[in-house]
Amino acid sequence: MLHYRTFMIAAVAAASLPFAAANAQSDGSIITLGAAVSLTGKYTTNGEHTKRGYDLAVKKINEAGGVTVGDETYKIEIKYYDDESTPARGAELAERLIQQDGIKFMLGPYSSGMTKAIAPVTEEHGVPMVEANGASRSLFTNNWKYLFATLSTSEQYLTGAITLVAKNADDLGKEPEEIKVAMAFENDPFSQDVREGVLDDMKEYGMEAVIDDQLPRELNDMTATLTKVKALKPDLLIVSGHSKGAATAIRQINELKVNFPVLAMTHCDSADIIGKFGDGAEHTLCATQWAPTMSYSDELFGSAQDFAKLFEETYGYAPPYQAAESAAAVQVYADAFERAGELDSKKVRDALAATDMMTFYGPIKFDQAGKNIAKPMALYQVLDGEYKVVWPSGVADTEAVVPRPST
Amino acid sequence: MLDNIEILVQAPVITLDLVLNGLLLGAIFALAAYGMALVWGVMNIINIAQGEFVILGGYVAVVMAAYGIHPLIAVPVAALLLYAIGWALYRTVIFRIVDRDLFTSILATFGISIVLQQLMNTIFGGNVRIADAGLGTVFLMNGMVSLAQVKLLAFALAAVLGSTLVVFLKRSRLGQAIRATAQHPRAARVLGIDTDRVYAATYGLNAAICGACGALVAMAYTVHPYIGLPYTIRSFMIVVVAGLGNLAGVIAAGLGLGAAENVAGFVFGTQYQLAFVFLLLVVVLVWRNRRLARKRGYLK
Amino acid sequence: MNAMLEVERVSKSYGGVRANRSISLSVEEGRIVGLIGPNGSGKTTLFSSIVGTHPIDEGVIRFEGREISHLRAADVARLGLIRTFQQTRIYGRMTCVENMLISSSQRGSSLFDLFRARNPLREKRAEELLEFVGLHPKRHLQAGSLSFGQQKLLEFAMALMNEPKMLMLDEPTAGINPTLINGVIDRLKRANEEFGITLFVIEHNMRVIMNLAEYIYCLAHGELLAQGRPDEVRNDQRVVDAYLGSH
Amino acid sequence: MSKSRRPLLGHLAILAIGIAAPLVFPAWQSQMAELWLFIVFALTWDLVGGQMGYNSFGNVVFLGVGMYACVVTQVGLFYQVSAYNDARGGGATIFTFDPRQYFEGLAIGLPVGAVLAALTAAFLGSLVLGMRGHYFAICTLGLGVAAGELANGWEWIGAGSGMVPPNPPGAIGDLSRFYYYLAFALAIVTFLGLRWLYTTRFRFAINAIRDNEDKAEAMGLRTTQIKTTAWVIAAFFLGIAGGILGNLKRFIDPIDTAFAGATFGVWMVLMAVLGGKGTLWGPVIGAILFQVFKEASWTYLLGWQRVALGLLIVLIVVFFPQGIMGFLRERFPAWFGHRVEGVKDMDAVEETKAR
Repeated sequence: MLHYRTFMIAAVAAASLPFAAANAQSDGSIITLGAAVSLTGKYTTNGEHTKRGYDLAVKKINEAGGVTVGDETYKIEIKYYDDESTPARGAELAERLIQQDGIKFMLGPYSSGMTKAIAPVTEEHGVPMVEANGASRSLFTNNWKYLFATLSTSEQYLTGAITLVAKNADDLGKEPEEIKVAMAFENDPFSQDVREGVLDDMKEYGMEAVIDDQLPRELNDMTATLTKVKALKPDLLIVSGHSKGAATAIRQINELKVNFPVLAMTHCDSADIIGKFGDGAEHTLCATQWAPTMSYSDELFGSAQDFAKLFEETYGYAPPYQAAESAAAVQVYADAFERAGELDSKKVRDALAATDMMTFYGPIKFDQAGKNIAKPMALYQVLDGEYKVVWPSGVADTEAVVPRPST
Repeated sequence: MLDNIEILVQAPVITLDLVLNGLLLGAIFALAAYGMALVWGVMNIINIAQGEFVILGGYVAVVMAAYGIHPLIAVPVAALLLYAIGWALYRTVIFRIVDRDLFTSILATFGISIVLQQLMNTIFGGNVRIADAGLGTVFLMNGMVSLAQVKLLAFALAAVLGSTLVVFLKRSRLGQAIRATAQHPRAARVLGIDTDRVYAATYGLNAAICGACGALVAMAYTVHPYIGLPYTIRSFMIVVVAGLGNLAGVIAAGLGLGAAENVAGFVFGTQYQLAFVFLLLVVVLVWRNRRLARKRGYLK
Repeated sequence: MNAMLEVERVSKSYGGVRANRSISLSVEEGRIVGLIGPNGSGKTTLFSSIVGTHPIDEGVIRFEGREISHLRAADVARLGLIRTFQQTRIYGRMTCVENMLISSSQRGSSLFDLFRARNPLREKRAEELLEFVGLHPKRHLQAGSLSFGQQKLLEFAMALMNEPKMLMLDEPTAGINPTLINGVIDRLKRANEEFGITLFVIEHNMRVIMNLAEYIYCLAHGELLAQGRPDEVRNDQRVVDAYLGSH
Repeated sequence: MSKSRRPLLGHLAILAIGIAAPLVFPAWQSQMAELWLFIVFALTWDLVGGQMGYNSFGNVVFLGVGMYACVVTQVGLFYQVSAYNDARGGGATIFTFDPRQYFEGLAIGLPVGAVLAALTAAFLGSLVLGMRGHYFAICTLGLGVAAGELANGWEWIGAGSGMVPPNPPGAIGDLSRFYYYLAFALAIVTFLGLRWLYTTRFRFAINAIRDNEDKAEAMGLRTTQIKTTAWVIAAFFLGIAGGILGNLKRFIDPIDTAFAGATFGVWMVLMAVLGGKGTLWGPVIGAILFQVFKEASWTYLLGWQRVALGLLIVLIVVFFPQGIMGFLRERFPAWFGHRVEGVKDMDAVEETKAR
């Protein structure tokens, strides 16, 4: 009997499949955006931040009456798929959104790898994609016309850290060119691009890389790298490996009591290093796209602080920058729709290219390649159990403590 | 690579540091591997969901820590909970594949592992979690060798658990039944042993070992719904090297693997650490096969 | 001079157990030679040593004057020395005809030959041999569904299909319905006479081996105990003791 | 209708459907292209796993080797591969391929991928195919993961940052349709190739190895050589499939796309088992059902699709291990040419023969 049942289920599934490709596109007064984000797999956490950012902006925009395109007002909706954190799946789902669900406007996925997989598809179909989480530089060297990013690209992530260390080289008792840097980057598209950027910045000051380790994706132990740090005594250790890398690094640095003057990393807030490690996270420098203390604001959300409050009320935790930049991506679309005056992919693309707006997340203006050149990257430092913006000086809350006081 | 070796040669104390830290991690692998060897040996099942059991145990510690309970208490709690889960899994799925070939068990437990990953992701979220045991660090050799107390504790607990298990299997009625079933299921059945119950207990016991192991992992390392695989794979590797029913071998292989892996990560770079483990697995198997193969040459 | 198979001082031990101790014997071309001995006397081990299933510790094995002590099983078989197994081994999920078709001689053939088109001669031969052992009506059944006796016959037919120069049979009548044993003996003799295949037979059933073999070797405790014509061996006191002692 | 013509008509119908499908359902063509590749995966896996009884979890190695070899060739013919892959970090150079270069690269790249995958199989086969049973399965599992990790560390092919296949020139038009037909053609060729292979004695040889390897050896079959050959054949087709898949996916991640043991690697096993191991049509049917299930679960069970997949694996393996074809063969042996003759008169025959 069971065999028949299996067979029947399969047959029913097969029969019903074509109907899935139903009409999703703007019927009545709804604009549907499409997004494949990571709801499962290793990027789940950040995929969720991304999705919540999108959702919050959509909710806010709809509450404020939607977007006016031409003479009509539209509500916004988002059609999601789960890319399972694998690029192979991402490309497939993009195709699906565009071809089967008739999506004409795409939002980005989480992570550079996934964006890399999806961008060629949207480009081929001439569907604009505004993405908020693909920072890899190589996304913007392909002459792509339909890709726009609200975030600063990866090579800028840790520029602040290198600059600060160079500036404070005196306190380390060295010249900038004598500074020794240890690097541990996860072996994935995003972190490897951050590494490229760091190498460029280091070259500028003539710093030397004494360790250049690549962390495996199934990371659970970085003793080998930290032992090297102990042996070679670098002045600066840089770690980048999404949330998992950040958490593992801080945990083991503290456990092994590895001492070195400066620690810089990415994904501090999405890994919640302060909540997890308390004092152990103190003085860590963290790359961030955005911070609630920044002085940006817009009409929809109000100030950055207001956004942070709203987000926390809605989801129960402070927004990591991944959520903020994602919310901004939806705002960019809303703005472009209104300026385009009609829902034509080509027209909207041109409107997107001409974007020049201020949001709670910061100014947004795309260059030829589609990356946001108006907003600088920033750097947090964990000081007294709080994230304080310490760089660039224009938006800084306070002075950085570099090197960290030896204990 | 060469400069890395140079560092090791110039400062042997670093090698010591690497090896000791590797041994501590290896003890945890050995514990999980022991469970795998038990299930493999007694039931002829390769349990790919091993790593997921470990991570589940880790989440028990994480959740308890979140409620302010010291994660050490989580070790027995996780073991008990996981025993129940293992037992339930046996009663629903595993009992149907006990007498089938290993390939079936690999595929079926792989399916289970996917389901468990996903459920953990849904229940606990995709974030990296830890359980803080609030312990310090021990320094040796002028601070050149540093060992986290929590890892030492994990090591000690792993040792205690391991030896308890051995005593349990030797002395207790259930343990004797398990050993009898492993040696000859049909004979055991004839002698009045309810092999079905023995299997259920064995599978539950394995899950319990993994659960305790996971609580230690959460204290000493990190947990994440999708990070079970490394534990499965290393358990596997250890069992293959050590052979079934050879506790001393499992411990030696576990500790050795932990240490070798750490040194390899240092020398070749961490990006090749996992590749090293797997290639080692392949090399060990090929070498074993060569050794077993007859020495007769091919006809020219 | 016309010894087809020569075994010289062959020893083999498993773990600590010495299964064969310095055994020497020879099988002459065209003959039917028996190998007897109580259980555990090392008969099957010797067979396995000869056909190359496992390495021998000492000694030399020659087939048609050529040393084969270090050849692998497949290569020994390709020289025309084929064995059957005590617990029959056939390809259970293939049909009888398929079992036969893949059993044809590999002598001098290469991998490439496996991809050649069908060979009507081979198919005809397979049918003939199935007819010969009486399995022709069952030729399209899965071999695994045959009874034990039928599987033994199939295995015998497969061995003949291989056109061996010498066939080593491990207890060809064990487990066979006593009423069918005479048929088996008859076919073995015909294989020897009509196809000119030298036979080397392990047999437990004394009646069968006395009836069949022209010369008999007897093993006990891994050593060669006695040899000679059937009546000589039957009357050898050592052989009688060995058999009685084993009970 | 005569008996010999029926299959021919059936095949023509499949051919017609295959050709017309992307024109009728253009929205589905990339999933259908993937389906054809899945059929290749399942068929080639079954050659070794089903027909020969060597359950491999490492066939994904050949997929990855084929994929990288093809794409590296496509790039390497016209540019420096290292420069191309370095540029991911943002170089000034923009790498473009005109249509002639693009197709030339592909025409050379696919065979190169196939040959390299086959060579890899020959080398690995000589190492690991001496192992029997589950040690082989375990060892191939290790090989699959190790290959992914090595690719993940190898700078020249882009390491963990992955590698982007050449961007097709805009003039080509609908790229996924092109790859659909390529995948379709590969599936047909693989199917026909294996169908021919299974008419030769080679099929008996690998079946014999599955049923009793010691016996096969004792009968003079050089089993290691035969096993390696079977693996090489599987790898050859898988290598081409890899090249197509890489270009279809447009971004090669070493672990998630190329050496994706946890997805493609397991799926190929699953599809073959679902359809019925050791049959020609089983893997095809299994692949179709699996792809339909996979796509449907992504639509209707969003966020739970992996749970569904895991449960599907357990259900198939536990309750339906003989697969669809196996089930049908049990129920309707006559369809498969297994003649069952009257058992009663068989015994009579035996008696007369014996007398």
